[in-house]
Amino acid sequence: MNRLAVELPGLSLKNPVMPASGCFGFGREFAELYDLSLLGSIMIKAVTREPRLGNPVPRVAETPSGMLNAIGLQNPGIDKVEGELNWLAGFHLPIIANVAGYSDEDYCYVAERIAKVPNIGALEINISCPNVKQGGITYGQDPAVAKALTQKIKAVSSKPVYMKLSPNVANIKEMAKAVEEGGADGITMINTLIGMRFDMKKRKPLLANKTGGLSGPAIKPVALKMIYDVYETVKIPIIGMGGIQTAEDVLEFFYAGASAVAIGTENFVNPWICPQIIEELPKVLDQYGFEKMTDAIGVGH
Amino acid sequence: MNRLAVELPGLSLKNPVMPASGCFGFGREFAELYDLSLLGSIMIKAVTREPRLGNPVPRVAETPSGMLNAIGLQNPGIDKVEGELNWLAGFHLPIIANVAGYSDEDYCYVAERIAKVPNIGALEINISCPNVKQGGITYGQDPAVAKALTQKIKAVSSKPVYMKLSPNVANIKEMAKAVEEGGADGITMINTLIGMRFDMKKRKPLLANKTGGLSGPAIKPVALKMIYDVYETVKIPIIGMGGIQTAEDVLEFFYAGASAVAIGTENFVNPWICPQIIEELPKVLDQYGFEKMTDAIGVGH
Amino acid sequence: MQQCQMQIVENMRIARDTYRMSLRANELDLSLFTPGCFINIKIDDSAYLLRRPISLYEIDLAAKLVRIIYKVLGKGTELMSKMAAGEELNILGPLGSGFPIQNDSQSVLLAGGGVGVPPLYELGKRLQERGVTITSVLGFQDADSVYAIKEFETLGQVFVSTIDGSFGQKGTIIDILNKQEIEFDTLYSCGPAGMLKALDEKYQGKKEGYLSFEERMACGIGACYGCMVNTKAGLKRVCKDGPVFALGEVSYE
Amino acid sequence: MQQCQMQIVENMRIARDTYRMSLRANELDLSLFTPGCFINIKIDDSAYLLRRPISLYEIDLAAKLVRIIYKVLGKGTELMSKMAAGEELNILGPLGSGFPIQNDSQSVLLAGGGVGVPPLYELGKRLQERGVTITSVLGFQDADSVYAIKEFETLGQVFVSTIDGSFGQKGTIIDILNKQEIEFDTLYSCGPAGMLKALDEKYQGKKEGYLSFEERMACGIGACYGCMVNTKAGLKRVCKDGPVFALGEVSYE
Ligand SMILES: Cc1cc2nc3c(=O)[nH]c(=O)nc-3n(C[C@H](O)[C@H](O)[C@H](O)COP(=O)(O)OP(=O)(O)OC[C@H]3O[C@@H](n4cnc5c(N)ncnc54)[C@H](O)[C@@H]3O)c2cc1C
Ligand SMILES: Cc1cc2nc3c(=O)[nH]c(=O)nc-3n(C[C@H](O)[C@H](O)[C@H](O)COP(=O)(O)OP(=O)(O)OC[C@H]3O[C@@H](n4cnc5c(N)ncnc54)[C@H](O)[C@@H]3O)c2cc1C
Ligand SMILES: Cc1cc2nc3c(=O)[nH]c(=O)nc-3n(C[C@H](O)[C@H](O)[C@H](O)COP(=O)(O)O)c2cc1C
Ligand SMILES: Cc1cc2nc3c(=O)[nH]c(=O)nc-3n(C[C@H](O)[C@H](O)[C@H](O)COP(=O)(O)O)c2cc1C
Ligand code: FES
Ligand code: FES
Repeated sequence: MNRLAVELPGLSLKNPVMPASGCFGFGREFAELYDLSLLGSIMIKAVTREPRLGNPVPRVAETPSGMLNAIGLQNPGIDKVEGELNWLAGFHLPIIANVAGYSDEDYCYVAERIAKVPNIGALEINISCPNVKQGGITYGQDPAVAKALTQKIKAVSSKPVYMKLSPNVANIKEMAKAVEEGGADGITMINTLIGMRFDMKKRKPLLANKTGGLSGPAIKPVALKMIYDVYETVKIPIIGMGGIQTAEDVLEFFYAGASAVAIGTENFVNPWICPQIIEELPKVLDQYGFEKMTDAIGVGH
Repeated sequence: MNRLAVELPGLSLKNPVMPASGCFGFGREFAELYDLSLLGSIMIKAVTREPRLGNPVPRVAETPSGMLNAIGLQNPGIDKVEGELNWLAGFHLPIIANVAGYSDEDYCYVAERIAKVPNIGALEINISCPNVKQGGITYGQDPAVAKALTQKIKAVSSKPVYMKLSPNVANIKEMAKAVEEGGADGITMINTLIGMRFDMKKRKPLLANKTGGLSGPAIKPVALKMIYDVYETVKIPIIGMGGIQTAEDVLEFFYAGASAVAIGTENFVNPWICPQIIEELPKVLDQYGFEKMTDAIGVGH
Repeated sequence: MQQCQMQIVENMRIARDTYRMSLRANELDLSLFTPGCFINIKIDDSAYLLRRPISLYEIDLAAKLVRIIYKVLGKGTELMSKMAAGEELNILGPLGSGFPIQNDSQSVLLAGGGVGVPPLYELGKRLQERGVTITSVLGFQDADSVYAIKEFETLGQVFVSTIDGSFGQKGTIIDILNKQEIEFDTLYSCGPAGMLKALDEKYQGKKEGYLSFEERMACGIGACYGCMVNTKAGLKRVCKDGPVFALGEVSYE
Repeated sequence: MQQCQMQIVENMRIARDTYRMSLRANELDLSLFTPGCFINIKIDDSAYLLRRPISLYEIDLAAKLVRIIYKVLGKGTELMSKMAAGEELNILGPLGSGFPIQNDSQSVLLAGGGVGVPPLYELGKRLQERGVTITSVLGFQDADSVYAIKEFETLGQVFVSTIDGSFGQKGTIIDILNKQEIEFDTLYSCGPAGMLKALDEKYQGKKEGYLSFEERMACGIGACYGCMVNTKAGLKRVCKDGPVFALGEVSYE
């Protein structure tokens, strides 16, 4: 028996650990450091219909136990990304494609096309990017809009659809309920909180985009709370993320209700973090008395 | 000229630094450590009509660069608090009374009574406490409800009224606009984000209340961003808070749009933090080229 | 209460996951430190925001040292355990009320469990100076966790229990106290909540006695209302009104 | 690229707010480190989440040491400046592409400004071994900020400028280059963005040359797309595709 295995819609994962979208590019830099087939899956960088240049620099800033980013969905567009996916096929992993857009049509166009790529296991629909002017987060703050988008994407996608929720809402349960009703196969959460820093000398916002998305350990308690709430509200599985740094953190996310986890910012601090956590997970299961990973899902309730 | 002085509705402050509500009790513990008259003001612990026992323990937990609390508004009730205010009168400070409640009537009863206490300079209406079942945060998430409450309190209060906003909303500007329209004289922000931790061995939430309010440096970028937004939306002044640890942080909050600041969690780490920051502020003004504190308000825009 | 940097003079493993640390206290007025009070330690990594409350195991007025014994439970104590002599820790103290010493007490029982053992030692030393007869009953998890027995033996008779029976008598210290007839007029105890409750129920109304409680703390100085304990006189703060409460004072419902 | 703990062998103040640190690199294959590449340093306090990119000032293959020179700008470098010999830092490296060394170049100009001066020194040493004629033009804020002049003098002629004129010539290095006729076929430069732009505009199309850019980074390994620079061939990552770009490559609009 593989103690770490997890079965999710579209995703037969040998372990529940994957890099989070936007924090791993398309894997090329990390493939120089370790064998990507060690991973459960990979959430690739957000893909849009057309290539996107993203925001001006500075795009990143540090905050206490966290960071801000305003990358702005820079990506080479769906055409080029299909090439990257081809390369990733060599690692025999179900890949999760992070889909972004500025209109229903954009989202559906990319979703339909990318779902057809064989090594794509599931789609993650980014309705929560705080760093683009239109689209992105507006979809992530209105339950009715999110539900309608989910339905449209489900209609065109040949692969399971996970909706990525934004924490910048008053009521995360409503959002989760809405995407479940829209037919989502799963939920990924949380995207970044919105935050800001100032350049003290220049007397202006540190990021060129002014505001950015807050990630890293600072947001971990917020992620845990929202996953806890969503787990009690919907029946579809949750892939949890937000500040994970250790194998014990992974287990804490399972307690809250996650069925798998993604690791974002910590890849920047320690590029080997994903395989290291995968290696440590069995020890942590032993330590806290779990036979297998799935036994820990939601035990904190 | 006093470089640190700030004039706000009801509050002639010799400096813009005060302890945040709930992080300083009624000042008795700190009066043993330093002369409270050094402070700009004091935001006293939340006061309700009747005495409140608060939540069961554990009530506090640590998170990366932050903490969770679920005190649950424990306080001795308005009768006893009037006695504490009498004692505080000896320090010749305008005190800010933090008023909490579970209904419009509760809020108005406490607000009307406490506004009459001579050394109260202004009221801070806590519509954002995440740790009580009813009242508290529900008032803080619905603009119409918040506006109506502001109007009612303004009608009975003989002192200026500051509304304390919750960060657990999708749109902080709407909330700020609503309380301004309701007649608020100022805004204090932010209260805590909602968060959670788990006890790994006991397999349950670490706090007896399950969830708690996240404070400390971890939330600083969120506070700065929300203050930045509110500063652009309303004309009434903002008292800013959320993770302040240094005199430079104070200036950063001014850049974002605060006209004064409150220090919460850091009092627990370093009980002398408020007078220390007050002492360092002139040096920080020199370092960044400001003649006086008020010159820095909103310069980051 | 003072805040100061203290230099680590020794940081030694003395049992499984258990360390004794000596801290140089040149800047502190140690006469203010009494047995049962505690210090609040800033972990030397600012992501670990809150201080860690640790009781004083020994106060060495002559050498201007304080000693603590701590168990590695989480990340904060783990980081402490990796510090070397010469490094510094920021501490706040003394905090809390300490054990009241009764003038008329002739014989005392010191009852300690796990990380509750350390504060009883300094207390015992002071009682010994007064000529009081001391019996210690100390409970641990297992043989590997046992520490400070030799030190307590300098104070008087010592009974030890371990949960798994691998050292001393098998069971808890309550089991020892139920079996063994021990003469004492005043009880002092510190240990897990369940143990304190059992002692309180066993001795309240019958003996004089003081129990030292633990609760998760944020400030340690009485400002946050995080560390409440329910007493018959209402809610009290463990850090400021305690950590020591008399037998019969705490209410356990 | 490797990640490892490096021991601090020396951490010395050499100018105002400026420190030279030597790090023991026993576990590293230093042959992979070339002038112009950088290491990413983990500050020993986990609240400071991101690593700090710092160029290599000197690579001492024989002694298995690398040296860096860094300026205290914010809290991270301030914490670094307080570390003592014997303490360890976690580093990731080598990162970035480094300066390409041209086989046919006979004379080079090293143009450094402020914290851009350090990476030019190791480059200069390697060029000197090849018998290349080296002229260095180094710019600083003021006399108190000047460092490493003696070291650069071992490479060849050195011109120094300070903004306030308190040392060397008054002005920027661009002022020096406008006045002074310096013979060179290849330019290597590192310094503030404005200086690099001025050099690029002055020499592109006329000389061979390489400029090392700085940008705020999160990962330093090409994964986050935080550190983009606009080039005539599209957006590139300073950390992975750079930090060194050829004259004329970067687009400044
Ligand atoms: C008055 C008092 C005296 C104490 N004396 C001693 C002593 O002499 N020796 C000793 O080994 N331990 C003692 N403890 C317990 C000690 O404070 C905790 O074991 C320690 O804080 C755990 O920190 P950590 O970083 O390893 O754990 P973490 O779980 O990482 O700590 C996270 C947070 O929870 C708090 N916390 C965790 N466990 C406890 C606990 N059991 N009690 C209170 N706070 C906790 C920490 O202070 C910190 O704020 C005492 C506790 C109190 C309240
Ligand atoms: C490729 C490269 C090589 C460098 N080489 C050197 C060198 O040899 N000597 C030297 O003194 N400095 C060098 N720097 C600049 C150095 O990285 C920053 O001064 C340092 O990171 C500031 O950290 P701090 O904690 O003091 O500042 P803080 O402002 O507290 O840092 C906060 C965050 O911002 C980043 N940051 C702040 N300023 C800069 C900056 N100017 N450039 C990039 N990131 C920044 C930090 O890395 C950190 O993530 C280099 C930068 C780059 C990109
Ligand atoms: C630099 C950066 C880029 C990101 N880009 C994306 C993205 O393209 N699509 C997306 O859905 N989330 C993106 N995210 C959010 C992460 O996937 C993740 O949800 C978030 O960072 C929280 O996890 P963490 O705290 O482990 O980083 C990005 C985060 C960072 C830090
Ligand atoms: C232990 C604790 C108790 C608090 N109690 C109150 C309260 O009674 N009323 C209130 O309006 N805010 C309360 N707060 C919120 C603080 O006033 C402040 O808004 C928040 O903690 C952010 O500031 P900080 O990060 O500096 O702590 C409390 C915060 C803490 C940590
Ligand atoms: S820990 Fe804050 S009141 Fe006791
Ligand atoms: S710093 Fe992440 S891509 Fe360059």
